[in-house]
Amino acid sequence: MKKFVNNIDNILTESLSGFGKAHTDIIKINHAPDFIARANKSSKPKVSLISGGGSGHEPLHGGFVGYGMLDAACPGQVFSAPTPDQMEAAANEVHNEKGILFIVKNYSGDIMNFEMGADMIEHDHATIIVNDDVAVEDSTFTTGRRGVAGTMIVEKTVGSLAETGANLEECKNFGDHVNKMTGSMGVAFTSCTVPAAGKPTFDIAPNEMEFGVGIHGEPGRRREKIKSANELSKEIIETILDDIKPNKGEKVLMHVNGFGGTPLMELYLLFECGQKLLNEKNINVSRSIVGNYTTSLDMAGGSFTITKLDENIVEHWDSAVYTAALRWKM
Amino acid sequence: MKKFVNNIDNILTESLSGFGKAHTDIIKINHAPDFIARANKSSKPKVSLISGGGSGHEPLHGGFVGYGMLDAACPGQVFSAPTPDQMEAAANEVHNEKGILFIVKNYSGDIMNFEMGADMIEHDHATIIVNDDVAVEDSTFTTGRRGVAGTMIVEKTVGSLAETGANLEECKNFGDHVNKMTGSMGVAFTSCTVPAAGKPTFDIAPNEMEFGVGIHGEPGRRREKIKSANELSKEIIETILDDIKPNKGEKVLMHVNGFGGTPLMELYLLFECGQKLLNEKNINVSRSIVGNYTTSLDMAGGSFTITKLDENIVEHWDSAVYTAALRWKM
Amino acid sequence: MMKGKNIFDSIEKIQNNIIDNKEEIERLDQQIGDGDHIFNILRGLEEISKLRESLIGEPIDKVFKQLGMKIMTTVGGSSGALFATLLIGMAKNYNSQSTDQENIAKMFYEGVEAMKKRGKSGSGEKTMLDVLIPVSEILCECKNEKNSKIVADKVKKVAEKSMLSTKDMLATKGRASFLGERSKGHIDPGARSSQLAIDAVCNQFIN
Amino acid sequence: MMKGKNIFDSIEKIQNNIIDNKEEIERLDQQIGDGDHIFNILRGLEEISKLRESLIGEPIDKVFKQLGMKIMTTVGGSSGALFATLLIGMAKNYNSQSTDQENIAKMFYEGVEAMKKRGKSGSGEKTMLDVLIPVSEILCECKNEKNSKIVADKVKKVAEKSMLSTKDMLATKGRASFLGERSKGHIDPGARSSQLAIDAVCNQFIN
Ligand SMILES: Nc1ncnc2c1ncn2[C@@H]1O[C@H](COP(=O)(O)OP(=O)(O)O)[C@@H](O)[C@H]1O
Ligand SMILES: Nc1ncnc2c1ncn2[C@@H]1O[C@H](COP(=O)(O)OP(=O)(O)O)[C@@H](O)[C@H]1O
Ligand SMILES: [Mg+2]
Ligand SMILES: [Mg+2]
Ligand SMILES: [Mg+2]
Ligand SMILES: [Mg+2]
Repeated sequence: MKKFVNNIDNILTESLSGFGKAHTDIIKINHAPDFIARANKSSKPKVSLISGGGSGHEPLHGGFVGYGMLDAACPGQVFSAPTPDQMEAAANEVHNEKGILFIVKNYSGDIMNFEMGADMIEHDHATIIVNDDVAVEDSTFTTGRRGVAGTMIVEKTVGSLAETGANLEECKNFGDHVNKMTGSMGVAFTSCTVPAAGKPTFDIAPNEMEFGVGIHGEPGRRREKIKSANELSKEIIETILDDIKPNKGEKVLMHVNGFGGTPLMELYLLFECGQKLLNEKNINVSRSIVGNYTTSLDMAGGSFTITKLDENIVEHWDSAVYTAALRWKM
Repeated sequence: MKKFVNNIDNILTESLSGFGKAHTDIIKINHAPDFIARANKSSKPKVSLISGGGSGHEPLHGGFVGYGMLDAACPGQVFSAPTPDQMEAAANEVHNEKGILFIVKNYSGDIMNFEMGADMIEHDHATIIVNDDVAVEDSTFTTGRRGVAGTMIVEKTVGSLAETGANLEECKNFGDHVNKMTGSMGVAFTSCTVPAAGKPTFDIAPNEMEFGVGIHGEPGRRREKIKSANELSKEIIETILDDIKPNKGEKVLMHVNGFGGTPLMELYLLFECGQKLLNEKNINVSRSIVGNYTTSLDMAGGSFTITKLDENIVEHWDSAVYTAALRWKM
Repeated sequence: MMKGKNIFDSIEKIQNNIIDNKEEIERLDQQIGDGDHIFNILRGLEEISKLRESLIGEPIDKVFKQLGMKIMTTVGGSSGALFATLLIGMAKNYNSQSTDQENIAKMFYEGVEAMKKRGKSGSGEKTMLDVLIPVSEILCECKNEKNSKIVADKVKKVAEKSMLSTKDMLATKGRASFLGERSKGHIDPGARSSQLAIDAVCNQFIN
Repeated sequence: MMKGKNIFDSIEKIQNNIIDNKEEIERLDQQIGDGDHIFNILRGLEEISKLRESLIGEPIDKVFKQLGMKIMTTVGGSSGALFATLLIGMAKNYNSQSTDQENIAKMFYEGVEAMKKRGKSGSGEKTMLDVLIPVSEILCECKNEKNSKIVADKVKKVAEKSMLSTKDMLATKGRASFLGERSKGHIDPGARSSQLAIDAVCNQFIN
């Protein structure tokens, strides 16, 4: 394993420090317990959005702290949910009269630790559980679907609504709505390497891909032979559409997300494949975003996320945002 | 080799198409000859900036076309300089009364093809040659230093100056100045894989790194055993400082650039190392940018770029920019 | 009577047993999870070992509570939340009037109940609970058995058997649940680490 | 007299010889360059082969010019610029009044001169010019030799010898120059592909 590292036990702390120093205009870092908060609290009362999860998915979530998105993010160890005291400390730091809204990806560890954190705070609070990964069949007997690249879209749009002064319930409901409008699915060509492990999480043959992979390199729907970009886009997009069922002519946001190890050139090629498919199906890609936003360390591969757009979602997607990883109109 | 690809001969065309469709607000694509131009020409006459080079370094250069940066970019085949007809066609499309300024990385192929392109156009023109890579010793007997990650900084600042209506000579001189204030050097842990080749460009042992690597995976200063992030940062930063010789207390911009295959977490860790070193040396990191901007496909590794800042450079760095890969204040 | 020293001695044994089986646990979570389980467990054990000096003389419930808090604030992931819940749940149910045997049975039972609530899960879902629930049951059954060697032997066997039983289960909770049918054929990493911990404690009484 | 057909037949031979040595050329540019040289060359050859039908009956200077333009607009990289410059330079110096022998010597000489200007380089810099300059010189020397087999044989030998000589040179131009001392010990990829092209053309006369 080759990495920029001094001491494997300190990578998170050093990386967080660097992140803080590189973006003093946007964020500040609290160490022990670790969290990233906006450099400046909003002068107007607002619902405070806190997300978090295991590290290794950067820029998610720390890269999304700032005006128009999150108020704080709690980074856990690589691929391990953060601990409740992080959420408690972050909440106490950023609360701003209108309550705390936690945004949590649907994984047991995240859910449990965020619940324990929520139990520890006194402010009003609510939680949005993001579960956009259509690769995993949902059923009442299971943990349900994972939260993946759609999380960024929930954080952006709810973050925008919160800036308008909307209350906790409105923000929570809007987040649940955006989550419901959103479906994602990905494919991996290689495994990632967790720094502490020092070797790839899984073995995969040179001609195989993991279809429906999770963002921790955990196995997906099935292992299969590599397919052309057109073929795999078709399978992924059709699975997503089966789930979110857009109408003919409906407007959508299409997000092509890279897992970290795949060049931008390929991600745009994937966008081209997806765009063509949706065009054929008479679905209108009216917003788009392509890049490495929800990564799995150095894993090669990527995912599609599609969100059905109504006027509210478009408005809150287009609105100004000023974070380390997403920035526009300011 | 595992990639999102339909037909290896079409990757550039398909990727360019996708890029165009994902950013209709910013750019438009011309095929055969290939170039990327701003979606809307500036209504005020201005010097038109055109850059380009081999593909595989995305988002450089296409991701930097838009308000406040380039007017057009000419993408060649992977790692091969673009052809003169691309530059000719781009120049004829984007010229806007005040002449054409080419921004070219210092590689024989780029220089020659841009020269041939320049010979073909009738508009006034000038060329900035970027050669920020301090890994390569400069001497009058050689081709000189390579142009690497500092190119983005030249494109941003000169792009900003051009928006003010500055003339061709002013823009050219300012670009040369920024280039002179800038030094870069990088290290690679793995080779990249050129899609047409289908296998890594070079072999490298699990405990080795290529010190002073170029952005095409071409060999650097020397092959050596892997060092800690602190140690290698020290060597790189001292080599850069030896070259650009900042004064005590001088303000600099520090850019940590990822080559594509290295997670953001590590790039911020590298920033932390560099920041500490400059701090110790009493050099003031007053601007910073961390991310994958000048990549080498999927190569793991990264580079430092340091630019000495004067008032002009800061002003043109901070000013509004609206491109696919760099966007702020609009 | 149970003392702080017993608890920290047990922690040391647990730590050794986990380290001895590090590769296996690592591999299990790589196969059906995300590969971090062993690091979570080791981090937690290392952190709580450090409390030996400061807690060794404290009352049992306080010891368990502090161990739980430490796990809660340093481990993260599913296992951090769950083991913290177990230990804090145990702390709450210590009764200085009861025998060790009674205390252990009651504390463990209530701790596991708290875990079930926290994890919204129960038996047969291919998790650590598939080890911890049967262990809690056998401890209750043996509440009046004076011979700790006999109890330890029974517990050890139950833990091992139930750990192995997770191999052919279909995961419905935790990260392995995303795998569906593909989760079958692999032992659950949390079940394995829990069983190794129980095993280490039991061996103290058996040998 | 030289005909369009001769040129396109030569191109076919060149293409075959390059394809036969594909792996070697690829490896050379991976060792001291960026690995694209073989793809640049093959793309250019494929593109110009396609012009056979449309150009085969055209005047020689027009053929060379069109070949040069095609290379210029499809190849890219250093080799695209340089080979385009060679061919366009050759086209400009064709004289329908001269003998083939004279024409080839003059055209090649002027083409190589144009390349030197374009590349700001000359002999001994570890580039394709280390093959092309000596070849241009021997062609000039042999301007009056009527036996094309003898000429071809001489040219072939000069090309091979000078190609090999690039192995121990220190690169001062092109991408290999960034390597400094490390460029030594590898043949220059452009020198090798140029030599293979010349070899293929010469063999037409020898066999
Ligand atoms: N909801 C749950 N209920 C009970 N146990 C669970 C639950 N979710 C996960 N587990 C247990 O946690 C173990 C994984 O722990 P760990 O790898 O540390 O955390 P994570 O799953 O968050 O990566 C699983 O093997 C399983 O035994
Ligand atoms: N300035 C130059 N003068 C002469 N030949 C050059 C020059 N620069 C490069 N070359 C030749 O070009 C070859 C490389 O071509 P190619 O790989 O296609 O382009 P690039 O170097 O741009 O990747 C080198 O092996 C060398 O022979
Ligand atoms: Mg985990
Ligand atoms: Mg090249
Ligand atoms: Mg795990
Ligand atoms: Mg090359």
